[in-house]
Amino acid sequence: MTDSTERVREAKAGRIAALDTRSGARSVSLALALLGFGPLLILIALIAGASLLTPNFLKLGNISNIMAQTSVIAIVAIGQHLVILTRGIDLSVGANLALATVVGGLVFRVTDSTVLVMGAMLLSAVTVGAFNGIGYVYGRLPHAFIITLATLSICRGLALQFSVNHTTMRGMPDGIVALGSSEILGLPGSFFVVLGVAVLVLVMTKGMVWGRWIYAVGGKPESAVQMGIPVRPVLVSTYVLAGLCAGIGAIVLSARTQASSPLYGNLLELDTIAAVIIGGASFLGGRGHLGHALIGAVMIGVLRNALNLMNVNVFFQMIAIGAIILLAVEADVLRGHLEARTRALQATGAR
Amino acid sequence: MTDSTERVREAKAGRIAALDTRSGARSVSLALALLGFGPLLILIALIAGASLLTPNFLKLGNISNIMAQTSVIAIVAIGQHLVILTRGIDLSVGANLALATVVGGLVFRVTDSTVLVMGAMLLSAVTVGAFNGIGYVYGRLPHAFIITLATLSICRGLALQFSVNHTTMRGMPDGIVALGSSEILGLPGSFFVVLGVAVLVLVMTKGMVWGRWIYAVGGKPESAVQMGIPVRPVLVSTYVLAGLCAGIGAIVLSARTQASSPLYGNLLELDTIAAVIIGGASFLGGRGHLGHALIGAVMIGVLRNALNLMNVNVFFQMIAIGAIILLAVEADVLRGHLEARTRALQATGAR
Amino acid sequence: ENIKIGFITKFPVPFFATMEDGAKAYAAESGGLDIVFGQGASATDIEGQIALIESMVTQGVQGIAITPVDPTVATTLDKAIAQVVKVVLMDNSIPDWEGRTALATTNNYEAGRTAGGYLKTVLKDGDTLGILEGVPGVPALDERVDGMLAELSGVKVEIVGRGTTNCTEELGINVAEDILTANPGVTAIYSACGPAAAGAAQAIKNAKLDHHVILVGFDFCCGEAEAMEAGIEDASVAQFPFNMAKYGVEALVKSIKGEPVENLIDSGSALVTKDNMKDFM
Amino acid sequence: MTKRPVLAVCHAVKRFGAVQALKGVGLEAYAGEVLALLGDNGAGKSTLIKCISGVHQLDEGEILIDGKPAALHSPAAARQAGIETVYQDLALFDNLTPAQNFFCGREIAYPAWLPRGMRFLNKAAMDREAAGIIDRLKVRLPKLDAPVALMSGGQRQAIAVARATVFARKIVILDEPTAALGLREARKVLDLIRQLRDEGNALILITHNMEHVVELADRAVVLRQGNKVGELRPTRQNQQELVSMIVGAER
Amino acid sequence: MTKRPVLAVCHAVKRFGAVQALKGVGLEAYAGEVLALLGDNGAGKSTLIKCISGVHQLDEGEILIDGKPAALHSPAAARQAGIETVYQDLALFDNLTPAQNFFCGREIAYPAWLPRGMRFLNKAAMDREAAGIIDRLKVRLPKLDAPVALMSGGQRQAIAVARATVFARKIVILDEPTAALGLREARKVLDLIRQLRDEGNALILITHNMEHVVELADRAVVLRQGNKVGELRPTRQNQQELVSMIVGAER
Ligand SMILES: Nc1ncnc2c1ncn2[C@@H]1O[C@H](COP(=O)(O)OP(=O)(O)OP(=O)(O)O)[C@@H](O)[C@H]1O
Ligand SMILES: Nc1ncnc2c1ncn2[C@@H]1O[C@H](COP(=O)(O)OP(=O)(O)OP(=O)(O)O)[C@@H](O)[C@H]1O
Ligand SMILES: [Mg+2]
Ligand SMILES: [Mg+2]
Repeated sequence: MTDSTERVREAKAGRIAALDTRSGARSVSLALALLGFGPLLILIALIAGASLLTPNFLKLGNISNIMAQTSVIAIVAIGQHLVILTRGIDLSVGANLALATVVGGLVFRVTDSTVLVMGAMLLSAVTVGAFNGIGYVYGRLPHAFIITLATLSICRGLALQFSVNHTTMRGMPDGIVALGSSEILGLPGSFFVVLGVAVLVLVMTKGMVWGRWIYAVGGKPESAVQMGIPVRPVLVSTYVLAGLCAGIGAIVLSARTQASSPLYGNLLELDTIAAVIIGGASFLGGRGHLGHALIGAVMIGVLRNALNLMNVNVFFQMIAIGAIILLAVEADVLRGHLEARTRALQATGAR
Repeated sequence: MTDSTERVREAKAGRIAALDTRSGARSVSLALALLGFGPLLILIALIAGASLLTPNFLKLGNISNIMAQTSVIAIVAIGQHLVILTRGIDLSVGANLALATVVGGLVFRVTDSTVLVMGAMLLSAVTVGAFNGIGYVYGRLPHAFIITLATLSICRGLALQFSVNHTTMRGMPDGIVALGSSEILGLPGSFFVVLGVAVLVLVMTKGMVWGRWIYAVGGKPESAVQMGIPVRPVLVSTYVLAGLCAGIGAIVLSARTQASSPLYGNLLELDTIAAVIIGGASFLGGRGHLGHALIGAVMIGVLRNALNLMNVNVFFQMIAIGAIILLAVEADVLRGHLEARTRALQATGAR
Repeated sequence: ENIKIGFITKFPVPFFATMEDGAKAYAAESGGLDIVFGQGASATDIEGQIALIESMVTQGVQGIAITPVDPTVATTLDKAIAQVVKVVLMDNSIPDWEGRTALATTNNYEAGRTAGGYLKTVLKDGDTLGILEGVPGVPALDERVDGMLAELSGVKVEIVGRGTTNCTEELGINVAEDILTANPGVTAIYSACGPAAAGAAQAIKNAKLDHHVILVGFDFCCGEAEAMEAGIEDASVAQFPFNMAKYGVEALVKSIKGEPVENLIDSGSALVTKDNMKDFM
Repeated sequence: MTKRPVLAVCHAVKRFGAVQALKGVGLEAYAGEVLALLGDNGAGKSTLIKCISGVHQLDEGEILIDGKPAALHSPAAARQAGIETVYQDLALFDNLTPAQNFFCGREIAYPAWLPRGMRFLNKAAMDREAAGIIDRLKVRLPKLDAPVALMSGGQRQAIAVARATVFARKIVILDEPTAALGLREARKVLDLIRQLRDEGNALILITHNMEHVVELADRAVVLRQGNKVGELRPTRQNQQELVSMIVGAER
Repeated sequence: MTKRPVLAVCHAVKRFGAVQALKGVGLEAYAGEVLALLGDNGAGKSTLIKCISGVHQLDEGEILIDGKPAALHSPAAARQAGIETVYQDLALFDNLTPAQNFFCGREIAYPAWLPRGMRFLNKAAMDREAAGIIDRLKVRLPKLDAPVALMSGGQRQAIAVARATVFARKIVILDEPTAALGLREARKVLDLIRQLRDEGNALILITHNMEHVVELADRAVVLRQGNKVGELRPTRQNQQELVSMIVGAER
């Protein structure tokens, strides 16, 4: 068991490996590169399936539709992602969004200034987010679930109470309407809003100190306290940003519908959480990629769109959505295992 | 700083404490006993408030109503409680319950045997629970959120697809109808079902090895593996039981309505999770009392009933429910702090 | 001594708000009537409505006028009747349930036929139709589709898309977009509820098909008026919720007083087009 | 060395992705002996014993118990085969009390004819036994009914060590069992190890404390970067040799 | 002892519910000195230093820094006041890499005129510095860009110790910093402590290793069950006395 015998053995193993994997090595790295795409791979598979099954799927018009349909989920999922990174949850995003559109609609009754209406929407949404964050953190609540469930209920109630006739109010200022109908390079304006928010948040989480703190707080809150990280402000900030994202979502949705309604955003909390979790984040905090969460959102959008295009009956749509989401996540789990396996294989080959 | 000087100092401090807390000591232990009631204290406060505000609240008929209204949430919350103890979540309980009633309703078209209909309901619910558990554990999914969200969608779709005319089917066998209209000592039969399930689960979690394992798996899954606890079967069992509870809930609801419907149990997942979390459990697992979860369920029921009796309009009901749940949880947080404070005070006095 | 009744509606939308107004108007006219109002939270809030009925009984009402959200509430209504409470249904019936004193309703199936009748005048063999359904499992909404299809049966129209909208504008716009994408030449779209129709109008506008697609809605609410004004929506079916409530409460009060009442009261429906829309606003 | 080893590991290889933690290690443990497993930080000691106790699976190589290849697919299987382990991270349940921790996975319960999970806990018996064991280790615990999350570092380690020693049947593995212990408590653990050895168990002890090695170990195996670099019988005389084996020639 | 203590703790009392972890302890630490804080498991050592580093708040008593009462309401405040701590539970972020752990809470970032949270990370600088520090401690890490969850017990401890020593400004507290370390790594840490002392820091060292105490400590304070039971200058001669002070007269 000396070093030299060891080395001989290793060399032999290496030669054999080299012989039968010379050409294999390249395919291994190719497989690895492919698998490294992560959930994107699954999304691509989904898109490929959809475009085989329904001819209209890959039309430019439809892609632009999907983008518009997905943009609200995607933007709100970005905020949800931040909250989940810190072990939290925000159940109020949908109701918050609805309340923001109603507030915007009410302001529009008074003035048709785009800036004021947008500002009112964002202010309303951020206020709710701040209420969530401050209530959770300084109320020393055991989990954000309860307070955000409470604000869900409260926001929905307020939105219904205050909207004229308790229902949809039509009309939005020109600036917002323009956003809804704008197209750049054939893509809807909302797509660029998603892109902008995503890039901004990505820079903040990956490039800024604050983002590092979010990961630290999510990874181990006790350690974060001990290391002198301002844990409470960091937590509050994530809820405020989740609120802000809901507000931006409200603007995008209002732009699309040219209206505001207390019923908007129904079950949006489940859609966004699903997107984040499909993207590989964990309720135990500190893990997850923004990009993956966006992919999760697009997956949900693509699925709904494809089923509509295929004229699948409503009941079967529900079944199919459940089943395919499940399969997509399971496929990603298997992909992850395969990637780890392949990586080990490559390491052995390279030795 | 010898032992003797120490002792003198302590004795002095003790005497002073004894002087000004002689009579105080009793009130401290009284306060402690009161605070030790935990969330029950908050529930009692809620009930006191409700009966002051609305004269009909404490009528026997109304109490029996509340029990019947709360029983479904309570039973399903018991299952949810088990799942949350192991760091999981079950979003499918409501849809699972709906599907079970539909299956029961379909079997009732064929036979009016109470046993067969009940059996079919339970079997359907347990199958869904087992699917959740097995899919989550053996599919190596990162969290139960996705699979239970998927089964939510699938069950709702199946229930709609299979129910005659895609809607409510009236009629239940005599045995089930009898359960719904039965009264024992003026209390509805469903109350005793809740009691029975709660006692059974309490015995299982507190008295049986399996219950200890649930707490261990929830407390630290890695350690549970290292200690040779059959983690996977334990996890699966909690989802199966959550399914079973949904099935029992289906029977109780069908008994009450003498019908089955694919729309039953809408948002039941949020109600039950809220009940469990109000009861002090944590998404980080291993903490929480069954009794507290039941108190949480009753809180929700009492609140809705009281607001109905007060003829509060829906919008304001939403706002009030959110606000009061939040206040109740915050009150319990403060109660907990106060209890710790008082206990330290008592320890100091007793020294 | 005033008569005390309960008035329960499904969920917060203008339709039911108008019904409440109708009930209040009747109470103001007739006098001697106290009404306790209650409303569920959503289109599927069955348990919530059951709890409402029970608490009305607790409060000692002599009668209940209700828009049942689901046939399931019949059992609870039976319990109320056992306590000598009269029940009048409004808006939709509970199939095979004998307990009601009266039913005041738009006949949804008939109203669906009204919509179908309009479509029949504008569609011809070989045309295509997309359908935006309401909430899956809610009979009244299904009847609007069934009635429309029955009336249309003479024309060979191909159904090219059917999606559920939960009666929301958001899903209305999405499903309509997808129908338009899958079938760019679709002749007509029919929506079983108002908000979804408004969403469809928006989708049609976004696709710049304003004058190419025939849009028929239902309820004439929630933005349909604007769409019709703009020439995107072609027709809708209006109900008369104000009258529905008035007739319902009237029947309830009569039966409490022991007077005979008609078992089925039709509050009517009407086709709305750009020509007569002013009458319905 | 004419005895047959109770435990033999042959050519153990373990990879974590691109990191190779074990590169072909072999060792034997005999009944009634203490085997010290030594090595620098990151040498692969914990990885090796986790493979033995079923937490990890070897990528290559074999583990023999009583001369027969053993399939240690899980910690439960290893415990079944008579391997008891104190893990470096202690593997305690923070939400349970010391007594509950002790018996977790091996509860005293009845009736015996029921499947294990269905049996009823005999809490009184477990509390009694736990109190006795803790007493034997001379650890002072503030309260026996508080969750271990609140205990001091040493108290936690003492609980973990006590747990493993109680159930020892054949092979006991201790991964740095005295790292956080005070003087008296550490001494108690050494006594306990001696006692377990005398009862005929095979012990594997991982430690960085050379005093303890010289005092207790019958043999020492040294790992360096996943390779076995030596094996000898530690004495006061060759202590220096042992140290340079651990640290390596370089430096 | 004519110098003024950098840190003075007076009559520190700390209760956890019914458990009294500190019953009126006092100690002083001087610049350029190593103070050993000794005691059995559960004696209250970690509790005392957690009070000093702002994790816990004293129920009674006072903490003086440079003779002035200090309000150490949070670990952030303590760090601000110049107190750097290695916690017994290491306080690492399992999901972050060693370099990220090092600088967590004190990132190298620019531009300086922005509030701290808004600044941009200088990842290159942090990676470079971290690599240098790890090198100095002679710890072998498998990969610098893997999360620390996957590191060995000793590797983790080395990272935690390195982190605290880098930022030392005035007072450095080390709670059993060598417990999980190998021979060479432990030696490196002792060297580091000596170096920090020579740079004029006041050091408080908690350890169960008497060798290290005798070798390094200028003074030793001994706790037993929350009381201070002695203070002396440790030498080879009085080592036995120290031990019996820790263990107590009984037994
Ligand atoms: N947060 C807490 N809640 C309740 N009790 C606590 C808490 N922290 C510590 N204790 C108790 O206080 C006592 C002192 O604990 P401490 O951690 O200070 O001991 P220590 O001297 O550091 O011991 P060790 O050498 O084992 O680390 C112990 O009995 C412990 O159980
Ligand atoms: N699960 C894992 N994934 C990736 N790498 C790992 C994993 N576990 C251990 N390693 C790596 O394998 C090597 C050996 O680790 P191991 O824990 O066996 O060391 P050790 O000898 O026990 O060290 P110590 O004395 O510090 O406890 C280390 O470099 C470690 O980082
Ligand atoms: Mg180790
Ligand atoms: Mg300690």
